Amino acid sequence: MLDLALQFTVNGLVVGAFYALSALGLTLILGLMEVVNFAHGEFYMMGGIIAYYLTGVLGLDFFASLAIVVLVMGAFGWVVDRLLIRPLRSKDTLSTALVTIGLSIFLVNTFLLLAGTAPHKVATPFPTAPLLLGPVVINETRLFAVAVAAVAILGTHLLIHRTRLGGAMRATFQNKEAAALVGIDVERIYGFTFALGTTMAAVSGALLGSIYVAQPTVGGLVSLKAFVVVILGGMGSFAGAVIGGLILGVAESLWGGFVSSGYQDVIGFAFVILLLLVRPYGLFHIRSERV
Amino acid sequence: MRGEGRILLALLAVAAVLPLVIHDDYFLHLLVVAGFYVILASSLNLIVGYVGELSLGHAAYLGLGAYAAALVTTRLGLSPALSLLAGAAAGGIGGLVIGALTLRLKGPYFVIVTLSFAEVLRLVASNWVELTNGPMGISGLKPPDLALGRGLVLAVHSQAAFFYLVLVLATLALFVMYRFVHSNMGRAAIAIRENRHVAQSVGIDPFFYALAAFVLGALFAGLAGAFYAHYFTYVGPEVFGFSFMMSMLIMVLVGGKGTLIGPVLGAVLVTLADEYLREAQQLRLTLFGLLVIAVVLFFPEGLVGLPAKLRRAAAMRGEARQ
Amino acid sequence: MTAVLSVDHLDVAYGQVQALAGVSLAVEAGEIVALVGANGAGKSTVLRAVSGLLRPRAGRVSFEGRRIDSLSPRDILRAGIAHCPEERKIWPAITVAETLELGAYTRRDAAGAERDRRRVYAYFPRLEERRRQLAGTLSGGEQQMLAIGRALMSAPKLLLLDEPSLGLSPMLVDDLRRVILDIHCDGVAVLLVEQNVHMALDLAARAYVIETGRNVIDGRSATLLQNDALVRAYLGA
Amino acid sequence: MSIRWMVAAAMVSAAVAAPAHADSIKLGVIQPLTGSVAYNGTSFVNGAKLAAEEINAKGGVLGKKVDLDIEDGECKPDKSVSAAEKLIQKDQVPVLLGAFCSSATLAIMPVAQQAHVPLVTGVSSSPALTEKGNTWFFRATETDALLAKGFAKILHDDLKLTRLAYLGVNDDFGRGAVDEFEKAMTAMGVKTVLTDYFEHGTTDYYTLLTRGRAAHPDGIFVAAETQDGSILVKQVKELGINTKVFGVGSWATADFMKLAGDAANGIYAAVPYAATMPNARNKTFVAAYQQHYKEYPGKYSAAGYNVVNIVAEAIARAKAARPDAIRAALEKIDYQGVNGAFRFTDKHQAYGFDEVLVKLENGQPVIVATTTVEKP
Amino acid sequence: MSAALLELDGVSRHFGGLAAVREVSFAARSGEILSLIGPNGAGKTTTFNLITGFLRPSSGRVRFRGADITGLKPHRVASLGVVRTFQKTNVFGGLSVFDNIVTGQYLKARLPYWRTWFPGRVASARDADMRRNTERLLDFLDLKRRRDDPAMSLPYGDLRRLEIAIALAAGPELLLLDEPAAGLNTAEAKDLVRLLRVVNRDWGLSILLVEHNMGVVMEASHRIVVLNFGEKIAEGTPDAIRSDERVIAAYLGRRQGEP
Repeated sequence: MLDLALQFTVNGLVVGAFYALSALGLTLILGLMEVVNFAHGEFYMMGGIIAYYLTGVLGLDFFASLAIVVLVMGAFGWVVDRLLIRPLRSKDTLSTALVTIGLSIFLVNTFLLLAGTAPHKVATPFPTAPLLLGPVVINETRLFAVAVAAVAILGTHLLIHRTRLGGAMRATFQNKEAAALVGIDVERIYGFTFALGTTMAAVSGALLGSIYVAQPTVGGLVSLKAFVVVILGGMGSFAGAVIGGLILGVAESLWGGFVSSGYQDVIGFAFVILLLLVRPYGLFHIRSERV
Repeated sequence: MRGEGRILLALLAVAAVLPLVIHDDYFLHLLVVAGFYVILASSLNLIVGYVGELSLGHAAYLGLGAYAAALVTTRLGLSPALSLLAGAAAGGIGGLVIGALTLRLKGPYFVIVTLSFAEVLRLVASNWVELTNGPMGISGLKPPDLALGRGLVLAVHSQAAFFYLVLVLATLALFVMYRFVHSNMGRAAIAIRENRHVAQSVGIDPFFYALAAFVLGALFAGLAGAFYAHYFTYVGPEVFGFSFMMSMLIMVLVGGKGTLIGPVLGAVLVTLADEYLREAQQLRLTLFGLLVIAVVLFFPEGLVGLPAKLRRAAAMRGEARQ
Repeated sequence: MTAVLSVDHLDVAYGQVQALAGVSLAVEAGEIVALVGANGAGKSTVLRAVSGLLRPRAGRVSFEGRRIDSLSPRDILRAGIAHCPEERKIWPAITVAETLELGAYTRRDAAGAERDRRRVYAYFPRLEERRRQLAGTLSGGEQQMLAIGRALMSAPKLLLLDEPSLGLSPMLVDDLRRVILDIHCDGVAVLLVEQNVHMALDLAARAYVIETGRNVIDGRSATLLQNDALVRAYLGA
Repeated sequence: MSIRWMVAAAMVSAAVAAPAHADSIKLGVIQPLTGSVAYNGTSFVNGAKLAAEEINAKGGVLGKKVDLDIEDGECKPDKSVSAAEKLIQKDQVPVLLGAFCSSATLAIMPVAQQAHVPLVTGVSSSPALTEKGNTWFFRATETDALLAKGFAKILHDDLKLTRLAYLGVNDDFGRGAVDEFEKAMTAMGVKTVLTDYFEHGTTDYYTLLTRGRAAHPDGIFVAAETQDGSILVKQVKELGINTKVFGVGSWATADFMKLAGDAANGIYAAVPYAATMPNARNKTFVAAYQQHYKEYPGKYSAAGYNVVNIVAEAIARAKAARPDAIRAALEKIDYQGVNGAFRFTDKHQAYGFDEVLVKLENGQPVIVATTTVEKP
Repeated sequence: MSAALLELDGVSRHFGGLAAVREVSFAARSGEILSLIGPNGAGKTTTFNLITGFLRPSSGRVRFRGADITGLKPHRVASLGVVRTFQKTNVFGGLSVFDNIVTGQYLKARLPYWRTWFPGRVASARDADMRRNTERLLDFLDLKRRRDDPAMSLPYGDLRRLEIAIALAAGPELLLLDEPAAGLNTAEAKDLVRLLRVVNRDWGLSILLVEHNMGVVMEASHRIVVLNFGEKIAEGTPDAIRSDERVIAAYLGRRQGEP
């Protein structure tokens, strides 16, 4: 029983790390920019499909492909922000949510046309043999993937907290006018943040595409889980997103393990509902209450 | 009677004679589907258009209504006429509970929590096999024949009969909404959308009226769900799915939110466009996505706002010339 | 001496609302000029138009002989005008030290920025003590110091100060007065918007009084203080 | 009072539903071409297109070309009904082929019945479909019960199974397959140690499989399609679970084996069709399919191919492309398909065709056992 | 001048550690125009929010006609007859001027909810009443020309009058106006003073006014309460306030060297 609980916890932590990774981009776009981005899962999907073409069809090395995904999707994110999000910057949640719903429909179906309906697998750079750690089974692929996820999360964290650009991002989202007054080009920061969020989603899609599958229709579920993680983590908090991801992963794993798999997906939504009923602004969110 | 009411009456008159001149069952089928979406989109519009909150959980009430209708007819053997009522009631109660819990949330939180409720219900529908038959769904629903008295049965079997049924339901829904919107209650709901603070300062309770509109919207979504169940004769967990949500949202948006006519036009046009775009085969959903983007960016007021937009543009040109 | 900043017949509107109608003023190099007037008269709007946060509808703004009224805030900052906005607008979750770093965002000379940082810490020793604290945890007075320090980090030739004494206790106002004089002594011109008229007129050599978006009086501070029109502008006739 | 004239109008329009173009016979196809099962729907359509092409190359049916009228039903009941209405009313097809998901098929069955147009599915496997008493509906494929009945004994005897864990995708197909196999295996004394379902699109099965492992089964039964199934069997290997894995779904396909990689080796699949089936008819089909699509046909490609051929043969036998005539001919059909013969029972369930148990080895589905579906 | 209509009794409000309003007590009498003045950040708008329920006091009580209304929700406060306007102009932007004023009469137009769907004669009579009342207000506030324009297209001066029209439409007993003269030119400000006087004298409304335009304050008010740093520093007639040293110091700042 204890062994089992341990195995479930480890499974949950691994999956939680993946949830956190795939939600990081949304933390930026939803949490900081307050764009309810329904195309998040499609950005993830695009990362996977592009990586599949690069590794599976063109035979490129996985990490070289990852670099190309970063460049391509960064540029794509920038363009999306410039054309679709920027004109709606001063509008309400509704408009940007709708435009991303449109984008999501467009991307799924365009990729169904371009890449076909079949699931694909991104060539994995890691060995897949099982690995025993005491009573717990894990395998190298997952350890590597968790390591890459950790590096990506840490890297982005450092980018945001240790670089001049990151400082400009934080300044912009904490007070736009003051940011403009110290010479930060606010629009460029918005564009960059959106591009970074897009890239993060795509990178996680490429990485997880090597573990699961890459397919034009995977986005919807990814978006939903990412929304859950970002809300649990408290909108815009990086550490929160990681904790939110891990909580979700472990809770799902324990519930699925000891109760029933059928309702496993309910957990996240139930958490979100309960959390927001008790704390309407999320777990790690601090907000002043001035009118 | 205001302009909006007159246009709706005219549309009703046109719709009422359609089956007399059109004998194409396929086209009638599309009109029935459009009628279903008229009810659904109008009900969503009460929340999105009049209260001004983006509820992405509206499929929850559609689903509750559909399952309620399916269950009371197949399990309890109630008459289909009663199942329409049961569907509306289920939707309304769902709206009351979910609205009471979510309406104090703002912005992205409200959006995602309402969506979460619909997802939870979808998962319950597909896992509570004993009640809902799980993913296999409930099939073989009977047409909603209306017993008018001893031996007097209004049979609803043909497309035309279904069309008249949906026309009656849609008329009822729009009448109730029309009265609501053009009453003190509706004005209060609109006031909240336009300026919450001023609304409060003239004595309007924002929570109460947001909830009232929410429940009314959910009730008609439930009614639409019950109609759906009887028309398509099959109800499965997909009635809680996001694709219905997207369809009705797009209709509200394309037609013009915050007006009664907008969602009606939107529902009819989008239903027909979706169907006639079949010719474009797989490209159609790609085009659909682009259409949504274009509407948000270039026609935020939808089709209904188009004449005003054109007038403004003409006025601008006129000014420029002077 | 010639004016470094000159504002000529500035018109600004917020949508339909005309906020400024033909406001003119000038600041000479190294000079402190006060801009006073009742609330809602448009003082902050003048500063926002100068620093590029608002686009004027008509009129012109020149700095060191160059027209700047269509430049971005970033370019105006680079030209040498820093704006310390009303209500401080600090970044609550960024540390004091980092806020100052960001103040030097457009600068490329690390040595100069370092020098300016030391200068800011010299003006405000409290900030150095609290350099690792998040700005949101500072007291109101410290936040005001931080906001001024941030503006100084771009090594401006002209500092636009908007209501720096707002919400400060009398003791802090005295400190603030001294710092503004120090900044002035270091050769920075200051355009000061203040509701504390005495402080403003004590500091400034010259002052402009505006009322409902229009210039009403201007002149040397010493004479203005004797002017009944000034009291009227504040307390009504 | 019934709205009699309306019913009459409906009947008139149904009666005049005759082929619109004299030079071709239209077959209405409803499959999911978008959405998450589009992959399988596309396979079906590929098989169907190949069949139509071959028929037309041989001069068509009744001297007319066969023309597939393909609509996207998205696997959704409402969209499938719209597609059916369009095909029947607007295009006036005399017969419908579809749909994929049982829920969509359930929704269009009454439409076909009311319009008096035969509906032939080559995919939907829910046993309930043929129990509805719908005389216009035909199923030209196995049901889960038939598959279970055919292979339970072989599995039990050959694999020496005693304790089984059943994992199924949470939809009509997965639940139906798990139910039927569990029933059949239990009847032979096999103990059920775990039954559980997962949502379509699940990516991580570690928790489910950990539970499976903890129940100490000597065999794991899986009901899932390509995407879910390939990830699942891969994770079985990753977790170091060495029990035998077998299941149902489109597993005997190149795609499945490619996605699952090494993990596919040694897995058993009970399928109504595998490209390695040895009969001559199949060899020609596989060759033609490979030439067209550069891949091996799978279960759904074969289903599409079969159904078009069955319907074409019915039309040829009926000597008319009229719905009622086609229905009558279908009831008496005896079609030799790529996987054996197809005949229909009184309830319009197909029988007489072969089913195979394959073992996946090095990217090939090796046939372990073959059984013919008896008349139930 | 009669009894106290609105009483604040030791009302405080803290934000974090900061006291925005500290132990403020004053009373507005029935039938008077009372002004609340003070430099920026003195806590005037916060006081408004505390009275009207948009903020809950940290301590202290607010009473209206003797009844405790501390912490009531804004719409409940409004339904008792305390109606406010906002500092930054607030109207129902998307509605026409006419509909803005109709909406303002929400409280008067209330009927049992079932009447929404079965309006009958009662509702149409009520509707006709409201329309008449609306036309009257349009006339009174010189907005007739703008009757059917959307509120957001109005010029500033009209907008500020519309805001007051909405508040008047709500039928208040006590009207709270937050900087109604901000952004008005001299002539418009004079009109405003006239308007306030008419409303006060002829309609019998009591008014609590927050205003920076001292011309308006001095001319319109019967009495004035002065806040500084969240505390009340003076209370009295306009003449008394004008010559109060503490008030002058608060407004103009202390001279150097003064205590």
